[in-house]
Amino acid sequence: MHWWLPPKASTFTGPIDGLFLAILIITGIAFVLVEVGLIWFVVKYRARPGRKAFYTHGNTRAEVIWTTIPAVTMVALGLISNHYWVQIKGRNSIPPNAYPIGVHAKQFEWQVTYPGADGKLGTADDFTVRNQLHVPVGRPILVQLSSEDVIHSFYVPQFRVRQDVVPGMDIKAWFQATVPGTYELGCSQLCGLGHYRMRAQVFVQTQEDYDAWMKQAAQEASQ
Amino acid sequence: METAHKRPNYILIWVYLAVLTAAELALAFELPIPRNLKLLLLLFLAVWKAALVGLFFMHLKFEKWNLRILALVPLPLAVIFILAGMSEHIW
Amino acid sequence: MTHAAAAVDQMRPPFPAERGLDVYNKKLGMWIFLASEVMFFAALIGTYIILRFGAPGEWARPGIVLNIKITAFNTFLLICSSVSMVKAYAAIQDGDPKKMRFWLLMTILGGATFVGIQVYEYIHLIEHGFVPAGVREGSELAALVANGTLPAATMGLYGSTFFTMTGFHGFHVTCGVISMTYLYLTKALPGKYSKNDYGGIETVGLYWHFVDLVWIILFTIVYLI
Amino acid sequence: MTSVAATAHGAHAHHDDRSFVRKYIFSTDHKIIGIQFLFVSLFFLLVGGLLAMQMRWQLGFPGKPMPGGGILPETMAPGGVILPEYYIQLVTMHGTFMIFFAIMPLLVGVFANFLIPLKIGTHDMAFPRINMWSFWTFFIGGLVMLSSLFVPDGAARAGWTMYAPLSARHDYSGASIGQELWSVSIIFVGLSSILGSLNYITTIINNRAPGMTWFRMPLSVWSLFITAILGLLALPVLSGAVIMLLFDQIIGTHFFDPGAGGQALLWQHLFWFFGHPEVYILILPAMGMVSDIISNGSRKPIFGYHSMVFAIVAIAFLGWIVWGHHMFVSGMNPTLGSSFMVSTLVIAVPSAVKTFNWMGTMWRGNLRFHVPMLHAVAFVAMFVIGGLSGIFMAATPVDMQIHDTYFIVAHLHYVLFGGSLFALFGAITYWYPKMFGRLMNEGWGKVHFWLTFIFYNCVFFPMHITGMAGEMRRLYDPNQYTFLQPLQPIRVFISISAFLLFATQLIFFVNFWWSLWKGKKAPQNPWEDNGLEWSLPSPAPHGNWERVPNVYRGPYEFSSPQVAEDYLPQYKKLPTDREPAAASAATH
Repeated sequence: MHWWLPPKASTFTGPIDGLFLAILIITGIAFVLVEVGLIWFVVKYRARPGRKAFYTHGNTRAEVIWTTIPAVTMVALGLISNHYWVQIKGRNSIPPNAYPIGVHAKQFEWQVTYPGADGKLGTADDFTVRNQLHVPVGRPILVQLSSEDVIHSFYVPQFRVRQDVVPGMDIKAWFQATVPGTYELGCSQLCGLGHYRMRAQVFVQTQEDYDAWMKQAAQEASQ
Repeated sequence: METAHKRPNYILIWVYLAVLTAAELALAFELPIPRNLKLLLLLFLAVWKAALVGLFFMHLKFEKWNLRILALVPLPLAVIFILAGMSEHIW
Repeated sequence: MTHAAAAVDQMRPPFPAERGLDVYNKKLGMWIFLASEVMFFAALIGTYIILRFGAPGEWARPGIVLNIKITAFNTFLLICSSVSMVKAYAAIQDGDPKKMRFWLLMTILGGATFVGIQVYEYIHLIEHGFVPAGVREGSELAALVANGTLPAATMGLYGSTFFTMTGFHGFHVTCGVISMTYLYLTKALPGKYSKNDYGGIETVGLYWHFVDLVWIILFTIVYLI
Repeated sequence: MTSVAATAHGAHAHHDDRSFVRKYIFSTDHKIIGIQFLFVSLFFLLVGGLLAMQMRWQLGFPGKPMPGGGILPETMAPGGVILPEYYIQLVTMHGTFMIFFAIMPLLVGVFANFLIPLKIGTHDMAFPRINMWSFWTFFIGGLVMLSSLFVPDGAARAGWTMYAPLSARHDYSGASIGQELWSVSIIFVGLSSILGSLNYITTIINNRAPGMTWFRMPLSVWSLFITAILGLLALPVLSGAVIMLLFDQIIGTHFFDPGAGGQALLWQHLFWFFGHPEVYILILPAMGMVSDIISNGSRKPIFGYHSMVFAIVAIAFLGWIVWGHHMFVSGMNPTLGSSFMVSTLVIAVPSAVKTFNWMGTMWRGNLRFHVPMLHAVAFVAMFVIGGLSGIFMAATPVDMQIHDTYFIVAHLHYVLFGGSLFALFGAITYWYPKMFGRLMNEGWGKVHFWLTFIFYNCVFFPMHITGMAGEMRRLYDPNQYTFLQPLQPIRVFISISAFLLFATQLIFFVNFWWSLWKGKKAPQNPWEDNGLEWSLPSPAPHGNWERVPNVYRGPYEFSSPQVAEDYLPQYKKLPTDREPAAASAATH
């Protein structure tokens, strides 16, 4: 059982986990400040007979301070987040050399289309495998998402990548896996009664392993 | 003059609206102008007509500013929504 | 006294306003209700604009499916009924209930005719094969879709948005006609409105002009563009 | 034209000769309508809780027969074992009941109705009959929603957000009548809210007592006023959207059907354009009532009254331009995502201002820990957690990881349960004497508070952890995923805590009913508060005042040096006070 974000297995984990930690520290400070303050006040200023509370309607300077500090923090946080957001999801974020894989979602399975030997989707040597996503390690992967019926969501926790798959839209997402291994791809958008079992295996392989697998899988698919 | 024009001349505004409607029809079906310009002009005429109804028939021109604000509050919200929805298709 | 100030005095009802905005409750309530109506129509019209903007292909050119002439007449009719409504309001402000009854009756007739024509138009459209789901198979319009006069890809959206928007507008007109008839029978005929009490006329008038205003927008964006 | 005020004046005189039906069922009295809302929405709160318990059973003990589940029909839980299709109905209906039929009517239906006329000093709402319709349309909507649980193919099952096209097409969701009943019911709720809001806004603008200027209004009234504006403008959008959804479901239109050019994302835009203001509808009244209670419990004026008001207004305004933060990973235009992120983060500022002002109110106070005060302080403590966890989701890259996981479930329950519901328990206890003339039991109130506080945190705090680990929402059986299997002990812990939390709520319900008949008789002003409502006997009579009191000062004059006792009611005239100007002075 782990108490933190899932293990890191893509290039997104660096900025996203870093940002998560930064926000945790900022909110942690605010949290401790408020909760300790509350407990302190609750103990210190509890009612005692014969005492009257301090009569005040506020303090402008204090209010200006505690308006400004959160405002500045939030704007800074927004700018930093946006920097990474543009790198991850921005309009031009997809690396030009990304390796394309088609993922077609339908109730309740993932159909993964591989580009075959020529490395291009939409050609004759494409082949499709159900519920298995194989990707080469250390190479940007472009996932071209499409949906047959309802909205699904492409989510691999270890890659920190999530993108809804919307029918009627061609959505592109990308990621770059860094650690070979087996992971799980889940649907994270309620898509019907089989939503809970709409999962696929993700295999991150070295380029050689991937090539070997693809040769074999293409053969199996053509039979 | 001050007392004679106590209220707007409603018949005049009626004529005004009728003329604008005729202009819209002519613009939409008779004038050979580019489609985008036509669209813009038609929207402009529609807003103009709507403004006439709001200002004179609904007396917004003669109400206090706070009631006018009440009447206008939803419009920017609607515009924000429509623009955001349209932006889905231009990125 | 300036022109505007005089007009303001004219608009202020002689009967007591409640505290606050200096507008009596009914009228303020109607304005607030109209604000929510604006948002309702914003949802419907916004949907139409967004769907049409992002539609997969061209939209049907105006005038092929819909009968512009009869609708232009209907638009004119609604504008007329707006004028007659405001005339009724002016009449009762001047303390002339007889004239007010006449103009109110004209408004009701105008509104009812509008609804009648719209119902006729709907029947006509449905007979020709234009339905909320798009174009009915085997109908007159289906032939036009087949020969390319009408774009197949967007007819479904056209039907959906057209019937929803104009249908809800028609529903509002119907509600307006019903409430005006109610006021006519229970208040105007028994002579309950006077120079000192015309809140009902002003309030229902506001609603009526709003419905007219919505139609002005709808007519342009649905029938002309 | 006779004004409503004048009618109420004459009618209520000394004894009340309305028939039982006019008095308690088709009543136009704002207090009775508030109480009707209270009973009905507490019932729906219980229903929503029961649905949640079934979900927790499935998550804690998947595949085991649920105790007492044998009474459920085969289509839901054969032999007491919950089916996947029933589970997603539970998810959907829990959300729907809690949001539309419990929290929203409890905050707005109950307290806007009950408090606004009492706190601003008027005899009733501006439109009492419309107010009655507001309750009855809500009631019909509730009945329709409840009945949808019992139709043959089951209730709606696309999540409370009803994302199209799952919700729009029966062949995708597997339910037809249930989905349609959901839409019909929500249209009724929308109508009810619009009618209510219209009434609240008019009443507050026009019917305030002499001397009750805008900046002498209690924060509860301010927040209810702003909430009413949000409701007035947001609910019609929902109604419009749901009408289109209903048309897609029954007459074959194509608004949200991508196959015919419709747009699935359009539904989300429409829904969240309503839905985000709705989120503030669900928390602003709670904030307002908590402000009242904290000031009373601290025996101190509220700290920074004006900035509290501006914070409410700012939150409401910003609430309209942040809806896209529910859609960061939905395939929405990413540039739009950037702007929504910034506006969302900015909302943290007014929220922080409110939190610090509540703390400032308690600072150097003379804190009385009556039950409402306990709940109010807990509200601040829990709202902070919910607010801070929102910042994680607001940052778009982090949202990639935690969107649609239990992290968001934890976040929204911290705000809705830790926030709104704690405030509601406090507020119900606080104004109970003015509603029913009796006090709720103090000792049991405290027991209920502490147990709720503990179990509530046991239920929802661990959800942050499972959410971080990637546990998706609305999964019937998370153990399908190997990486979620090690989290099963946490889920068991959450489930057991949830059962205890539910059991604890029964204490509240018993206390509520028991006190109706057996509670201690309430004095006129049991909490020694300043509001106008405490100038009335408990319970407040029909028509409220014979003559509306004059207002001489703001609502939070506690511990004022002007008087010996530590509170100074708004209606109390001191020798130095001048009479407020007569009737319509407010605008001239």
